[in-house]
Amino acid sequence: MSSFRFAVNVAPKPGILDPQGRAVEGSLGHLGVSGVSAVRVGRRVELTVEAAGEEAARAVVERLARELFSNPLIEAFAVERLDP
Amino acid sequence: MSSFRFAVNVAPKPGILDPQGRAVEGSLGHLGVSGVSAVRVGRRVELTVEAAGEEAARAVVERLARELFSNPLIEAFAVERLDP
Amino acid sequence: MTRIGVVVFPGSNCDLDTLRGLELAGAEAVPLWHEQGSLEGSAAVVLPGGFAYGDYLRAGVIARFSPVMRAVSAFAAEGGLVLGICNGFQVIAEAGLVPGALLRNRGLRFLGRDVWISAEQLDTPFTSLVGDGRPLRMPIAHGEGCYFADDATLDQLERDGQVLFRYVHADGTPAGAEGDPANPNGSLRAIAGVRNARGNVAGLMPHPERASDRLLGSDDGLPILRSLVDAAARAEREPALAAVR
Amino acid sequence: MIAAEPPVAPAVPLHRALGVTDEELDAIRARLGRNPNDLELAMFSVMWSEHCSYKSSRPLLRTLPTRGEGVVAGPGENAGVVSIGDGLAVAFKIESHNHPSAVEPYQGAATGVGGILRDIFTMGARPIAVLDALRFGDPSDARTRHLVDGVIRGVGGYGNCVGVPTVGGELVFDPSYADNPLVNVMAIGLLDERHLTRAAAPGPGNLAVLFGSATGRDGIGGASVLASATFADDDPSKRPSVQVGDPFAEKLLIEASLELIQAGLVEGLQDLGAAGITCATSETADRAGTGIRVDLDAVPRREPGMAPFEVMISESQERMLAIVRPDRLDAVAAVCAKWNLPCAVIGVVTGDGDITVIEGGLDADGQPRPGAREIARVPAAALTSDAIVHDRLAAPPERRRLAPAPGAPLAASDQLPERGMDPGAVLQALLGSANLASRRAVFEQYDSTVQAATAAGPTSGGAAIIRVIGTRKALVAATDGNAGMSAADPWLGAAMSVAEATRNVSITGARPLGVTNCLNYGDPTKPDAFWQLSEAVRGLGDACRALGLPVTGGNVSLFNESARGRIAPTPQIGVVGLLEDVSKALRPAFRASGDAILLVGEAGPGLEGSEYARIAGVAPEDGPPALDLALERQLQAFVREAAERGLLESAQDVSSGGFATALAECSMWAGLGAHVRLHVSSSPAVDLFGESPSRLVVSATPRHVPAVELLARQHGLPVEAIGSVGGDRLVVELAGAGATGAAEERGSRVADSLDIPLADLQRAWQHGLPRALGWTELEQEGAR
Ligand SMILES: Nc1ncnc2c1ncn2[C@@H]1O[C@H](COP(=O)(O)OP(=O)(O)O)[C@@H](O)[C@H]1O
Ligand SMILES: [Mg+2]
Repeated sequence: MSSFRFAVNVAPKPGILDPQGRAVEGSLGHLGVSGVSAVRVGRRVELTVEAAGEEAARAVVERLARELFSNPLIEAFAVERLDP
Repeated sequence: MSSFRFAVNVAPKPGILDPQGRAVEGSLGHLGVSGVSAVRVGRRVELTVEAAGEEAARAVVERLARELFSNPLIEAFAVERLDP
Repeated sequence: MTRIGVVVFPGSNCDLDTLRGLELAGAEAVPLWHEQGSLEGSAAVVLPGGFAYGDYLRAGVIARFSPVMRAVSAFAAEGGLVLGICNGFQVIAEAGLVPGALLRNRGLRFLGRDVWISAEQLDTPFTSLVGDGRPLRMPIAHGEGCYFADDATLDQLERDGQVLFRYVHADGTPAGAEGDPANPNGSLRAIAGVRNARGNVAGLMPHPERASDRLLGSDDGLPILRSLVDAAARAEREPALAAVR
Repeated sequence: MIAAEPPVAPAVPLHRALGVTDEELDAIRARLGRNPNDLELAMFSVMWSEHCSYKSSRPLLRTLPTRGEGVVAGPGENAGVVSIGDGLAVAFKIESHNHPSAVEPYQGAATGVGGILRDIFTMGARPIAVLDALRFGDPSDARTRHLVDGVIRGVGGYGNCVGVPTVGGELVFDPSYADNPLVNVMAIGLLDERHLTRAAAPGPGNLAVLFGSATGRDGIGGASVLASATFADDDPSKRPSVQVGDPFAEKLLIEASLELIQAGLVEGLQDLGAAGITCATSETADRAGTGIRVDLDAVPRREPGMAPFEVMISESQERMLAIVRPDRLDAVAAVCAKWNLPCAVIGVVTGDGDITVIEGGLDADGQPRPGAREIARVPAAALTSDAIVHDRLAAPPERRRLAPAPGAPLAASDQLPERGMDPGAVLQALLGSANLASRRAVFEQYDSTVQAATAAGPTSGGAAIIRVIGTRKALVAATDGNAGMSAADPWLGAAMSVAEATRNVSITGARPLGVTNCLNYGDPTKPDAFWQLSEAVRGLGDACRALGLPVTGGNVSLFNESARGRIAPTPQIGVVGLLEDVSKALRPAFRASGDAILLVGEAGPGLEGSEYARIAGVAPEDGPPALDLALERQLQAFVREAAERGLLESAQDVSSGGFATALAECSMWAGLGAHVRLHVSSSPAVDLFGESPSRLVVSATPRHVPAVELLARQHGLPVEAIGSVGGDRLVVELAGAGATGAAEERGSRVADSLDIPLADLQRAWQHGLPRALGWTELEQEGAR
């Protein structure tokens, strides 16, 4: 068995309202920042998986991403392999 | 001016309470998943910046990451350049 | 009458309650809109509860950049009295006006219930009229109220009398750490409120303004607001003494 | 017919795909005098959904009493409004968000709260309270737990953020709701009568101004698909895009709307809910007898490439439509800018009675620009007041008793008290059961005290009491829905729900002002489901007439069915009352040791539909208890008068779980035991746990007992002083002929009694809900 570290990035699906992203954009004026757009705020979960190989580990992460970390009706996720 | 897209990953600093990460670990049993550890739940902000060049754009992102997206007392961040 | 300003951010939702509570405590309470740079001659400023900017991203963080916060920070730097309640506490913590940070409740759920707190220091502008340190009952209503600071900071806060309020049991015995329902959000060392080193800026998670009327179950919060009004009145009369202890 | 169709079905005609029947298409053609184009058809399909047009229920709802003292706005407005004196009025309404919550519990519940709040502040009222009535399947089921968790977080996530206290509600579990949970939300607002605002678009030449969030593809087709299809079909491609709520935007919308109204800047105001711009424009125009020319290009969008029909029927949340005089447009825009809300002129009021949709823009005079195209023209009335009405067939089920008894028996029926089981153990089991246990684990996730006016919230049980700031008055609110009795007899269930909700208000001492209701029923095209609905409306009307109360508004949610069956018919009743002096409010908790306990009213036979029946099962020949509406009226008049005269220390009604549960609640909330002697008329089960209505458990200081008894008799009510408050046990001695059998069967030679330490009951009651839901972290907390 070896250890693999992954990140799951979860973001609101395109077309789905992202109130947080909108609030951030609305506040940038107060920070004196301009030229920033298309802000989307999501979640990022990092985790370590013990498995026989990377494929097996990735399968576990994909399942968790789908069932636990994201809401498939309104969010999309991407799995990223991290250096240990 | 060109457009650059970035992501800012924000995670609780090591040693900081991460009740969400702990809750995830706690719920793995119900899902019949084992071998998962060191779960950290953080935030991910994606944004597009208009700037003269990548360096200038990155400077804006770094500032936002430091002042807005993360709280240095409890969180660490990393900036990631995304394909447009 | 002593004028006390209550900051109104988009998303503040305890501003009217706080204005009313301060009036009951004897102040002339005025709203301060977040876009304004002036505190309109307020002798003290209160940041009320709510969800400023929806509390999106992190509670209090976006509000911190509102124009009025520049004025509040400058006022605090001159020794002006500032009190943050609930979301207001989160805002001043994000702004670095008081030490520490407020994390999500350990139970990961929003909690609205009555709690007991006791004032640790009885000679501050925020507690001078709360009496003998007996436990005070008032509501909390928050999702991110778990007080956090590193151990060194916590030790220093305790040493210097900066821990203002602590969660306790109804009989006054201190609440435990995580897992004790008397410490509803799992705050480190059961801290419910702190002040800055100079002693003129304080924040607490419970809502004294919601405990200002017997008919609502408790008026234990009123003395906290009265202490502030009293200290503000004194600061007005003797500006040189502004807010120091 | 279906068998005759070719194996590969031809493309379904557009109208049917949109949920419009052939008959309805003909009716559309008749109203237009031509075929509708696709956009027009889409507009009809959403407006002629049950949800918007009440096409099945309208003939029934017309029979309800709507007039009453102080009513300033009744059904047909966004919310009912009743005057409370001092120039103030209260607005209130209950609405369902069942189907969206089944799809996505968090957002479904959150947008449900958002929607009902908009109904309130659209009238010019500041929202001051929310109550949520929730129904789910078996709490041990994983899917149910997911729904419960999401719905409760959604209600709290929205209500807490907008700063409106959630002060009460209901939470009921029954297997019939497994696939089809019910999320009914009631909201209450307070207004200065001068600010009462109508959702109308008067004055041709006035501008239609849309403010709030930009329009996206949220809930496209939601009104028709979500509100008129069953959930048997789990095809993800048919799932409409989920509406996401933004409570922060709603908070800004509340403040901006109230500021606009208080400054007198709007001629009419309407929120956007189901059917979006189509609904808001056609309803406001129809109410004023005008039309609106919509400038489609002017609608602010969140996404590029939206089709006209998407813009016209999008259900994007947190939007409002204001009707504004042209000379006030700048002032309106300034208020919106202050609250950081985008606003845009999206049309102009016309005198032609039509909703027209223009692509290509309007000029400064509201006329189509050169080259602009009219892409839809529909009479506003055809979409709303002149929508189709269906005469549905109602037929009772063949054998009434076949109505499913809710819940499976959990204990063998030989454990009934009359068969020898200790009644204390039955009470403990009831108090620890999912439906009767303390709701603390739920309501603590809500902010019930924001606005600093909650004189009594969920912690103290019973109706919520909210101070009217600046006066001695308080508003009292309760919501109840009795599905158990409805399953046995839908007339009775509805009438009992009205009786219970009004009684819960009256026992605080408050005078009920009016009734709002949400009728959650099955597919109205099925005669037995439509019969349940029509019986319920009859029961609702009968009860309101008997109690002298107007129905001021409500909502109908039909098609609550899934492949596994239909929900138990659920009439959710909301009542608001007025208490002239908040310091006289009565609460259910006992007050002091030594006080006398009195039982007002008498137990009648019938255990069907009770919580006791749910855990113990009942004999098949048993029926539900009877309701005497005249007696109920007397009972409520009695308790209000007793409260006004200061004769009582506490008052609680007998409802779910029966007399023993009511008594136990009075004790548990107070932390004070009780010792009473109960005369058993038929059987211990009926007297202890039966749910026959119109009974109260009250307490009074001993010197007031004669006056209380006299007053009750003057109202024609049976009354008996049965014991006193005190000690740390709950003791009910069973006396009379009906009591003996139980003791004998148990082999006991002493008088039979229910006798149990209060602490045991409290433990069962505190742990019950978190345990049932598997909320282990909260279960520990219950130990407090
Ligand atoms: N879903 C809920 N949300 C908020 N409060 C609730 C909810 N369910 C129950 N409550 C509150 O818990 C208390 C007890 O509920 P219940 O036993 O149904 O009251 P009652 O029988 O007096 O109507 C009441 O104050 C009620 O408003
Ligand atoms: Mg009830």
